[in-house]
Amino acid sequence: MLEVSGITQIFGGVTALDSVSFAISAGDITGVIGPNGAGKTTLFNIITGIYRQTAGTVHLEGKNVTGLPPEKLARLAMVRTFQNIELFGGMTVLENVMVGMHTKSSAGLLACAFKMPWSISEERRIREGAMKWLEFTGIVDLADHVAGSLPFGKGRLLEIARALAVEPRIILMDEPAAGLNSQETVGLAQLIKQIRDTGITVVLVEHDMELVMDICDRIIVLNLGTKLAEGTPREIQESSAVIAAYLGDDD
Amino acid sequence: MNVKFTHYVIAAATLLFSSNVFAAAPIKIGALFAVTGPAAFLGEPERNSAKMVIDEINKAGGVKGRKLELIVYDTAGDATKAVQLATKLIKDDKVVAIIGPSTTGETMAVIPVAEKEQIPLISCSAGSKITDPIKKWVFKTAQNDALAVGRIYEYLQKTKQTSVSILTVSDGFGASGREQLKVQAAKYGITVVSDDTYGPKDTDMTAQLTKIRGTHSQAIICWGTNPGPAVIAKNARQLGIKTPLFMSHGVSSKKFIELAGEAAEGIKLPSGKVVVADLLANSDQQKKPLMAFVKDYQKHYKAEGDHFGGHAWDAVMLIRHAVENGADTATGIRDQLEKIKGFAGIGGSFNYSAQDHAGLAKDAFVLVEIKNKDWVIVK
Amino acid sequence: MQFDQILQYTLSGLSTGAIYALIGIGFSIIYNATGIINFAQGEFVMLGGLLTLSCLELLALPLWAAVPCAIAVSTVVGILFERLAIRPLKQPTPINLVIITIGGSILIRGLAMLVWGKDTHAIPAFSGDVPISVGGATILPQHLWILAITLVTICINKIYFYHTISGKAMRACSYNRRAAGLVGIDVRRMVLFSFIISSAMGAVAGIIVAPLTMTAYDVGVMLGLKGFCAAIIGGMSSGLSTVIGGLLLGVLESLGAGLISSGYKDAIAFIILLLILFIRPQGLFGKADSERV
Amino acid sequence: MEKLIRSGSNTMKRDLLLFIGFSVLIMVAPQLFAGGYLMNVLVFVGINTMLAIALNLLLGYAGQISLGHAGFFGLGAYISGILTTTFSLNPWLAMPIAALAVGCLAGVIGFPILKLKGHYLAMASLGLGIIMYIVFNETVELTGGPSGLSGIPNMKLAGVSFDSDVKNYYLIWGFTLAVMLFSINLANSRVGRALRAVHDSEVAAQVLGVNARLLKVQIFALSAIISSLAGSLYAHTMTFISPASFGFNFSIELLTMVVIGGLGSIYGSFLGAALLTLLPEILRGANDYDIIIYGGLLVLMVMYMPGGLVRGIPDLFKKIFKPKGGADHA
Repeated sequence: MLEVSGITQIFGGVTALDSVSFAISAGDITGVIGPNGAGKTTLFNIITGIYRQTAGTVHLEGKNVTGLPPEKLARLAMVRTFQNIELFGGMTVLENVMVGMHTKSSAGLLACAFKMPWSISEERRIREGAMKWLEFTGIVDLADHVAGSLPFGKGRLLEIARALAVEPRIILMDEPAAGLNSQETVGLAQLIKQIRDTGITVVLVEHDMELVMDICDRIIVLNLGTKLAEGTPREIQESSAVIAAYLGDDD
Repeated sequence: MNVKFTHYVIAAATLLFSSNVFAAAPIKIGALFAVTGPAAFLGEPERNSAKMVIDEINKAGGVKGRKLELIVYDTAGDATKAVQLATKLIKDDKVVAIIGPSTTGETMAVIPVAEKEQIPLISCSAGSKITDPIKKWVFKTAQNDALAVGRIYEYLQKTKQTSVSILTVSDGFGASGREQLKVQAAKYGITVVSDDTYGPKDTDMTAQLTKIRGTHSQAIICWGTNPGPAVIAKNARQLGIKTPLFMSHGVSSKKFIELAGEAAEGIKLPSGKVVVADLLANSDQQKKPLMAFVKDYQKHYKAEGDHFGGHAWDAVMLIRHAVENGADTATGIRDQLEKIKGFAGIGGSFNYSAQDHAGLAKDAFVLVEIKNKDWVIVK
Repeated sequence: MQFDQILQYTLSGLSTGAIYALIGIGFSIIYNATGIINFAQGEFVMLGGLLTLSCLELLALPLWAAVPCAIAVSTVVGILFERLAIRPLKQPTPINLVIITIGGSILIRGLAMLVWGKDTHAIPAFSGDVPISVGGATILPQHLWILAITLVTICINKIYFYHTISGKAMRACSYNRRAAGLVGIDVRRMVLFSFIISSAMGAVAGIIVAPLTMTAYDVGVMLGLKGFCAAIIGGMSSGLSTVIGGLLLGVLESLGAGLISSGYKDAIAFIILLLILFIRPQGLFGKADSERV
Repeated sequence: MEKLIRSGSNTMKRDLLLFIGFSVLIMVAPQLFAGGYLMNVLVFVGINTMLAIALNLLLGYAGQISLGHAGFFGLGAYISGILTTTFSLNPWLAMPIAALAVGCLAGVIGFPILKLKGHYLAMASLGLGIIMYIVFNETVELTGGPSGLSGIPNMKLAGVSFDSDVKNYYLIWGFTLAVMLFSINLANSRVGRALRAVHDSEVAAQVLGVNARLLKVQIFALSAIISSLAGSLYAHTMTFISPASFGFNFSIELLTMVVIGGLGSIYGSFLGAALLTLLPEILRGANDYDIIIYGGLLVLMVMYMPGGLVRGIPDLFKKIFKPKGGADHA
């Protein structure tokens, strides 16, 4: 599904990632873990086309997508969420998800402005589709609220609904449980599994070990910009290298 | 803050109301002057002079028993505003004639309105194209740029100087002067060896002057209004330029001498006669009105009257003339204006006709030189 | 093309540029401390010049007393502006701040018009106006004053920002306002300080330039605009790069006017600036850091 | 869920009703103040509304600032003016040519310029505006330079020449209403949402598949085209244009209209344009004090109505329109 090889990123002389390679198979939930500063978010930013890496390639479903901008990747059915949820704060919850339908609709600037018949019917389709995803994540009752005023936990759900509206085949989540209380985290675990069950590959960066061990099929461990280990949750839990890396770190 | 604001609004409303109080069927004259904005140096003396002369006329019992009422609007030098306000004068205030606007650009914008609504417009700006070609309803009191340029070129021809560098400001005044300087040069056997401009708000013109210094021309002519020419005079002095420097009538006021200080010495420029009123021969028929204008202006505004104010003074006096001859409608005033002959005003001696709505001849200008912080006439 | 001409263009450009730099630094200081682009910055330049004039003529003060007086009054205006317009703002979005500084600048200009009238005024040079010859080019003593005072002002700035507690606190605000607040820096005080410093600097610029350019109630607009450009070329720094930005702008204008076309000189300067921005969207001296999420 | 989908189409209907109501008001307005000078001012309210909407699409929706929009306005006016005078083209032909040329120019410049962010964008757009202003000033043979271009013909339609305030009122408001409807539709559509998304979080919008860069350039070009149309209409209404009307100050005035009216609101742009166009008329009697009142009012507006007029209308009616109603009788 997703294959990265030899990813290296150097920021002004500091090597943030050093030749990281791995492959993620379709239908899995894969966790990327590691102590702070291990380069997890940087890795995500490179895969999703936000940073341009110093070296290395990314293949998506066998296609070389190295260096493609995020909007192209979205059309290739890859989407992500952010550590500090990036909502469109001035828009309603429903409108946020409707933006997610962008790649699934086509009316251009002029068609929209002149209200061509096809753009009107498309608008209706977008609205219905967006409602479906709000239902999926259980926040349909908030549809008319302004996104900027949502509590953090609901915002997280909205961000996921919005990402799902892109109809991705792979979704990357950057610390989805950060800032959630334990009850919300349980709900999130449930939701992630549901997403996987609809056939979407999930990759997540996460600090909450309980969550990772609970839902992940495979785990990749990064430390100081290199890949330390890779395997099933059980294998990782037993890996002495991983334990050393975590214990050697204050975090 | 809020209290202050309401205060102003009330003041504004009162002013608007009060202009309609005198109901003794006065003759309404509109005026558009650039009292604020970049052309305020024109608009302010114009407004002051017009108000002053109207007051005097009314104090003396008006014209043929009727008072004159002046309605002045500030255009801020903006052509759009000038057009709007001209419409306001005609439609809302129902004036029979309009004085102004102050700049050529504004005048050109207002002309279509005056022509269409058939209201005489007496412009106070200098552009030749205002009355050339002739427009039925449009007159002007300011001397044409062409006449000022002619004065300088005549002098250069007489003193056998044949190459000039020109440095003009990039606004309407400068552009009009620049055009005339280039057009007329050949007629006087003069070549323009360099042609530069500066921005109205520029603060340093040494670059242009350095370039001009390199051309070794025999004279430098600068066309602009304060403060630019004062900066140029200072810059030229700094660069040690010895080439004779000529300015336009745009700076023929004491203000220029004050701004340029030492650097003003020796600069020559064409000027309306107002600055040298006391030096004129007693036989000059302009001397009497000029002296009166200067004295009055000094009395009312504690400042030196200049020929910009004179344009407005002339315009009011011309309208008075027309009214005295029996006109009190727009058409009447227009027809009477066209008949005015030999009217000695501030700008010169006016002779309007169906073919000439500018009315002035070359003698409207004298060439003056700045010596010991004062003007002397160059013979 | 002769050497002395080029030298003259460059010298003229440098002295004009020094003024742009001083004004530009004023912009940067406020921007860094508050995130505000203060469009009223140019008005302090105007105030500096006109207040000096009043001190000289109305109060008949000698120059050495008139200058600090003018700076002090301008600074008071700066404080009032911050207190009355900036601080009480309920929704200080960047765009609202832009509009309020524009409003403030119109207001200050209008008041100045009432006080000093619409005329342009001349101010005597600090130490005469006998030209000084430098390798075939000439400058005025006032130009030396401008360069020297600019230099001194920048040094004082440097000392303030790097060697005093409040200066360091202000720098902390410019890096991260929230974090600065968390470690106990009174951010609002720093905002006020930034207005004090930049209004004083604006006034200084206005005072030293007035003998050359004259002054009037509306000189602030154009000078403010140019100072703004200088600050942006310099990447909104309150140090050397803005100075270089200002000097660069001044020299480009001067060379453009002398060598290419005087009418298009501002256009030439702006086209070069645009090209610089197109090639380096982060500013001439900004660090090319990767886009952040 | 059904209810919500329907509520979507209800909002659409409400928008449409509001627009129809507004249009009717605009169309009957001349009957109320027939003939007088106010008609003339209202013509300019129309032109300024168009310009404010153009800038609002860019600033209020896409979040991209421009301090050079007066340049596009001027370019439209000059291209129209030159084509109809020097080349005696029909104004109806000159107008789309101007719009197309300005649109292309904006499209080309848009790519590098919209790569810039924040104050760099402000600076670059300001520079662009100033360059255009200088070009109007300096290409004397073409534009007439600082003394302006005169003799521009009025628009004609089916034998009717638009040469009076009332006729121009209908011409200009016809266009302005069309631009308003166009913009309202756009704002509530897929593209409008994408624009607002770019405004709130560019990176999140990109991740969802929005080509932010292209979209910004598109809206920049559209904004320039609308400004150009307003410029052409201005030229044919005034029949005279000069560079002074298209300088930096006017760019700032437009910005003020948009912010005072309310960012991201089409009717807000109308309110802002109306207020700033009418304000000088209200302050006319205050002579030299008007600049102070104007500046003070801007400061007070931002302080006490930070969301713009459109979000503080009830207050506004009490504060602004009452005194004006009084002054009208003078």
